[in-house]
Amino acid sequence: MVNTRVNLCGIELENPVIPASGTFGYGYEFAELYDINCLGTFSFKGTTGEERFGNPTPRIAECTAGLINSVGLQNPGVDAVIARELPKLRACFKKPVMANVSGFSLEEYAETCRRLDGQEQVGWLEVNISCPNVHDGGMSFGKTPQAAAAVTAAVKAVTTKPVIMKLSPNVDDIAAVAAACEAAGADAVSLVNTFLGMRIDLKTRRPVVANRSGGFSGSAIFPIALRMVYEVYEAVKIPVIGMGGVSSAEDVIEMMLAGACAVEVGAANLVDPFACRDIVERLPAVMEKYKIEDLSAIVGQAHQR
Amino acid sequence: MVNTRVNLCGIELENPVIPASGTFGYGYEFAELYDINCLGTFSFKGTTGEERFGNPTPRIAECTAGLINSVGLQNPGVDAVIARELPKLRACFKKPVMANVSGFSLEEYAETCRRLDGQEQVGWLEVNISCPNVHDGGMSFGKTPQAAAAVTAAVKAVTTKPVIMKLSPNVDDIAAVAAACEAAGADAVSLVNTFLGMRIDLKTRRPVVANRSGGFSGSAIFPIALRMVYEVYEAVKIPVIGMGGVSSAEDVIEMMLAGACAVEVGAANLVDPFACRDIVERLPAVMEKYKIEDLSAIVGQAHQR
Amino acid sequence: MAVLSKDLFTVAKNETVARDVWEMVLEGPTGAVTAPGQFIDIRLESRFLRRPISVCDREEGRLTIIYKVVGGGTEILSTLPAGTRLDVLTGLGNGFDLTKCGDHPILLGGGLGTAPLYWLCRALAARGIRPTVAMGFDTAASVYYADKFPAAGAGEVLVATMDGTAGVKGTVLDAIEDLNRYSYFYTCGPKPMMAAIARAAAIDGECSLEERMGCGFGACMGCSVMTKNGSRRVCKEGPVFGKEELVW
Amino acid sequence: MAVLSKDLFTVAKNETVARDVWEMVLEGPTGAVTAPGQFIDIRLESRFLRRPISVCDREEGRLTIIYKVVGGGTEILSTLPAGTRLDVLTGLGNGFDLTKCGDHPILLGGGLGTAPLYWLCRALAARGIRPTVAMGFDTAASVYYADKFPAAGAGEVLVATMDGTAGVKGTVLDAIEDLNRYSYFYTCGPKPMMAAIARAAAIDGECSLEERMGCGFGACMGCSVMTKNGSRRVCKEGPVFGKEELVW
Ligand SMILES: Cc1cc2nc3c(=O)[nH]c(=O)nc-3n(C[C@H](O)[C@H](O)[C@H](O)COP(=O)(O)OP(=O)(O)OC[C@H]3O[C@@H](n4cnc5c(N)ncnc54)[C@H](O)[C@@H]3O)c2cc1C
Ligand SMILES: Cc1cc2nc3c(=O)[nH]c(=O)nc-3n(C[C@H](O)[C@H](O)[C@H](O)COP(=O)(O)OP(=O)(O)OC[C@H]3O[C@@H](n4cnc5c(N)ncnc54)[C@H](O)[C@@H]3O)c2cc1C
Ligand SMILES: Cc1cc2nc3c(=O)[nH]c(=O)nc-3n(C[C@H](O)[C@H](O)[C@H](O)COP(=O)(O)O)c2cc1C
Ligand SMILES: Cc1cc2nc3c(=O)[nH]c(=O)nc-3n(C[C@H](O)[C@H](O)[C@H](O)COP(=O)(O)O)c2cc1C
Ligand code: FES
Ligand code: FES
Repeated sequence: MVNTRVNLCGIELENPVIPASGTFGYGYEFAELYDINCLGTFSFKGTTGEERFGNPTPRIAECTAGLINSVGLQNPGVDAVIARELPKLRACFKKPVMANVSGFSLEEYAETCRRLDGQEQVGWLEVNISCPNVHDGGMSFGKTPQAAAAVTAAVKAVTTKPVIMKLSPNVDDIAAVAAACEAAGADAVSLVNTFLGMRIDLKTRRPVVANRSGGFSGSAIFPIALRMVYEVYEAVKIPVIGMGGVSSAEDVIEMMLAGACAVEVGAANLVDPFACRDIVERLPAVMEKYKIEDLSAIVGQAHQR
Repeated sequence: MVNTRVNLCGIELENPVIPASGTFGYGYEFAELYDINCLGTFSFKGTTGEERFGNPTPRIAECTAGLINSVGLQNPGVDAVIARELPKLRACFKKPVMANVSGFSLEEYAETCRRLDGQEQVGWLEVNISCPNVHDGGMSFGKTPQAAAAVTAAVKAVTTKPVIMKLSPNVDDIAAVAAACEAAGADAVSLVNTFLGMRIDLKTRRPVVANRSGGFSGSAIFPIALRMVYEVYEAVKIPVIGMGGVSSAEDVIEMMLAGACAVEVGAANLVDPFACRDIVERLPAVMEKYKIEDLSAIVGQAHQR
Repeated sequence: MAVLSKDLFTVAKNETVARDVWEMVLEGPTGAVTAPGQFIDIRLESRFLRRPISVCDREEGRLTIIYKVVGGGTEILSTLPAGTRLDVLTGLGNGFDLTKCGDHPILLGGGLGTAPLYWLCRALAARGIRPTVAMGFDTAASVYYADKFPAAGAGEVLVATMDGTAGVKGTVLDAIEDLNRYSYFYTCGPKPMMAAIARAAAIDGECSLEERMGCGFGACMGCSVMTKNGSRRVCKEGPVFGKEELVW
Repeated sequence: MAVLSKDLFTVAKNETVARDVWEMVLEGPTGAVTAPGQFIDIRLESRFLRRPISVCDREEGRLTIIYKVVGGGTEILSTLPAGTRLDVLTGLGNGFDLTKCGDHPILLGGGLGTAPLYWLCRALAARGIRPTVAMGFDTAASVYYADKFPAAGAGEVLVATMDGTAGVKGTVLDAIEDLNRYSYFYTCGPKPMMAAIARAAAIDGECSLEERMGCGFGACMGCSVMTKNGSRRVCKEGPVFGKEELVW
């Protein structure tokens, strides 16, 4: 029997597979399809202080091996999430959940995190400083090590639960941003969020998404995300959660060899609602094929000479 | 009859299709397969002052919708290029060619450009400040606006032919780098070079390419490259050459709508040696389908409101 | 509420029925397909996202869809021979509300929007209602299914074409005398058409919307529309919305 | 010099011949395939890069290849039924030099490296030469074609397996008495095997190399090896190199 268990900031996960924020709602809709307790955990939709409708439609553009989204952090706001979404989630998911948080000011980040920190089911706070869809701020927090550190410190000051800083790939040096988060007290980092991308409609000769550009993700970005995970793993001592284009058990293992101690899956859920369940189910067989007995033992193995 | 002609820094191209540097050798090998005079022009293999063997093998890793290469600027050096390669090229290609140049110091860039500038068949100098494969320097020139401007100025000081600065996508703000090149006298910019990427072999648990990471390109990167072309077009007045994942006549048009006045094609040549010829042949039909009479009239049209 | 199902379907038929318009019959499990107006989401090997297409007709074990070739995905779809296996999500979206139809409803379709009205017509007929069906197209070559609606239970079939080459010249609204003579309307078609209908209508009715979709089953918020009651997902709370909810 | 050709081939046969090893016959234009030791490059719809495979045998209009399922691409290849059309580049690389063989050459194959030696054996036989063929495998279940070489003109066929389940126990070198008894060697197989042969050989010979390829036809410099005469592309100047050129 292979061992798929991993430890994420002191909480044990049955397996490292985590549906990524924005592609799994608040979980309960997937619970109609299968028992989502088979997952390691999941990261719920990015939550802000106030309700947001998000960007105008069209918000989606297809790409080779991926898609662009410009949803723009649509969510009901933290109060409604606590009042309406978490109770529904609790009914179908018995494990600690990852609370994904976004904001437009340090105060908003801190306040939203503080409120979610009080929720028993929240196991970790995943702080998104990288959403490229919000023109008035969200992105800029992930652009420089200084800004990333400021958000980290603001959130750490008001929370007791492990804080995972979610990094943007749209930077020169993601390892420097990760190191700044670690120095400011982050318990882990997760990467990558989406790449800024664009498609243009040849018929209308205008950008496909109303917001012109959006966040690009899906299998296409896997090699870039993997390289970033590899770099960040060398730059920090805290756990690294890898994501970006993961769509199979093999991809999960590749991310872990690069240094990820757990792996999130985004766009693949949109194409196949059963994607994460199927990855969890296939993981043991793929581990056997590659002679892996204990998943957590392979984290970062590709760095050995 | 549609008009596929475009003008690149005062030289007219029969069409905007340009095989990208590193994927078309010095042209003559493709000339065995078809008459390469059907191309707008092509950019020859990145040339340095001295001969280079490049990186150890394996140098290639496959990815979803793309590949990673870590060739590392293998080339015979500028003297041998002038003595051996250009005469062979001249025998099969009657148009001005784009000379792609790399270097490890300002002096090397300047000297290599100066020598190639003296070659009659060279129409443009494309100065690669973005090759991610060379650990001791090449890349860093493309990382900051200051360094990019320094290379531009050094090259412009010794050349009479149009200078095209080739930009790296592995930066925060590619538009700022482009603007710095323009301010330093660049006649055009071309973008993007490859993204730093990685693959790990599950059997050996080590990176697939010997150099660990390499340059990722192919259809997968198209949406990111397109967005960068769109941004750079807004930031500069000089011509922009677009590339990154282009593999069809439709992709060429999409790049031009984003702001490219000519379009390079890289990885697609490796998968199909006839890719560029086929794009050139299909271009008029696709223009008709989308009611485009004059290609150069659509450059940047996606920016109109 | 609909619960989606993911299954392999087999193409049983794939034939052109009008210019650039194809009719495909898919065989597979149809248990999740419960109401006219629902849609399915088809995966194609060479495309990342699925393609949403309305159910045009349903029998036990068989679904009919009508689609227009507009881009790469539908182009590929049109080349698939009988026997091809396709990965399809079914049971997506909420369909039309048949209970509100009154005694003489009208179904108004524009272009491909006529497709889901076919099963709706049959379903109403099964309840003893014979709706009027008005369908609008660009030109005669685009018309499909006009001859099939009478057998599906339509009391009357009206056709309009923009260029007058078939039926009345003009829009679907030009084909009918007075929208408000009917008890209720059901419409699916281009947004401007549906907006004109909603504005002209004193009667109640419902509209089926279209939006670019990421997932098609409620997970991504890609397809949100702002309604009078707040934000709604076209794929999950829609694609059919009551006239009174929509902001045009 | 070889000039490549890009053509559609049809799978005529695709059958397993040993554990994880498949024989495929492809029908199509073979004009560009001029010498044993050349390879072809197969495009698969779901993979970006082509897959290079040596020509195992050639007749007018037919190519035979032998491949092992080692990853996703060869896995897909093994599922293709007869009748499948494949986009294939042929005429790649320079083959073995038959003129140097002398009167009693030896062909040494390791695992899949035995495949290109089959056509080489036939071609030598056509010139009246009956080579000795020595082939090494892991285990008996991996052995293929041992019984086919005599009819292809081999004077003698020697088999070695690492576990001794077929033929001599050990490597291909253990299967032969004295390499230097032969006039010339031709080898294809894993690098350590070829290195051992090159070191053991006082006689001349040639080796067929393998390298990860970007293009397969000389455009990308992905497959360079450093030889005693400078850098060479495995796909263009190779895959066959003279023993004296190589650095092990
Ligand atoms: C609920 C719903 C029901 C539909 N029912 C039908 C139907 O019954 N018959 C029919 O012909 N068409 C229908 N459509 C439209 C159909 O989905 C598109 O025509 C189709 O996806 C185009 O794919 P393509 O690859 O050919 O075009 P491309 O333009 O190449 O597609 C690129 C991307 O844009 C999306 N897209 C393009 N056009 C549309 C559109 N109009 N609506 C939504 N997404 C689009 C595609 O799904 C894909 O993700 C429906 C759409 C929705 C949302
Ligand atoms: C000149 C030449 C001739 C060959 N002849 C044969 C033959 O006759 N029979 C046979 O079974 N195999 C042969 N190979 C090896 C064969 O190309 C690989 O086994 C095959 O490409 C693996 O593909 P995959 O998708 O199954 O594996 P994956 O590991 O999924 O492939 C990933 C990538 O690595 C490349 N790759 C993987 N292994 C190799 C390898 N050993 N050599 C080169 N590239 C590799 C693939 O082409 C692909 O680009 C030859 C290789 C070369 C270079
Ligand atoms: C439709 C969509 C919505 C997303 N919303 C969020 C979000 O609210 N918060 C967040 O941190 N990331 C969000 N992301 C980013 C993903 O969580 C993930 O970081 C990214 O998509 C890369 O992974 P992938 O390639 O597996 O999709 C979203 C992604 C998609 C596709
Ligand atoms: C094998 C290979 C070698 C390359 N060598 C060079 C080079 O020498 N100089 C250069 O400027 N770019 C080089 N490039 C980058 C390409 O010219 C191009 O910028 C990049 O691949 C993006 O385009 P694509 O997606 O069409 O491949 C190389 C790319 C590949 C794939
Ligand atoms: S398309 Fe994803 S929520 Fe509707
Ligand atoms: S594989 Fe491209 S040069 Fe050999």
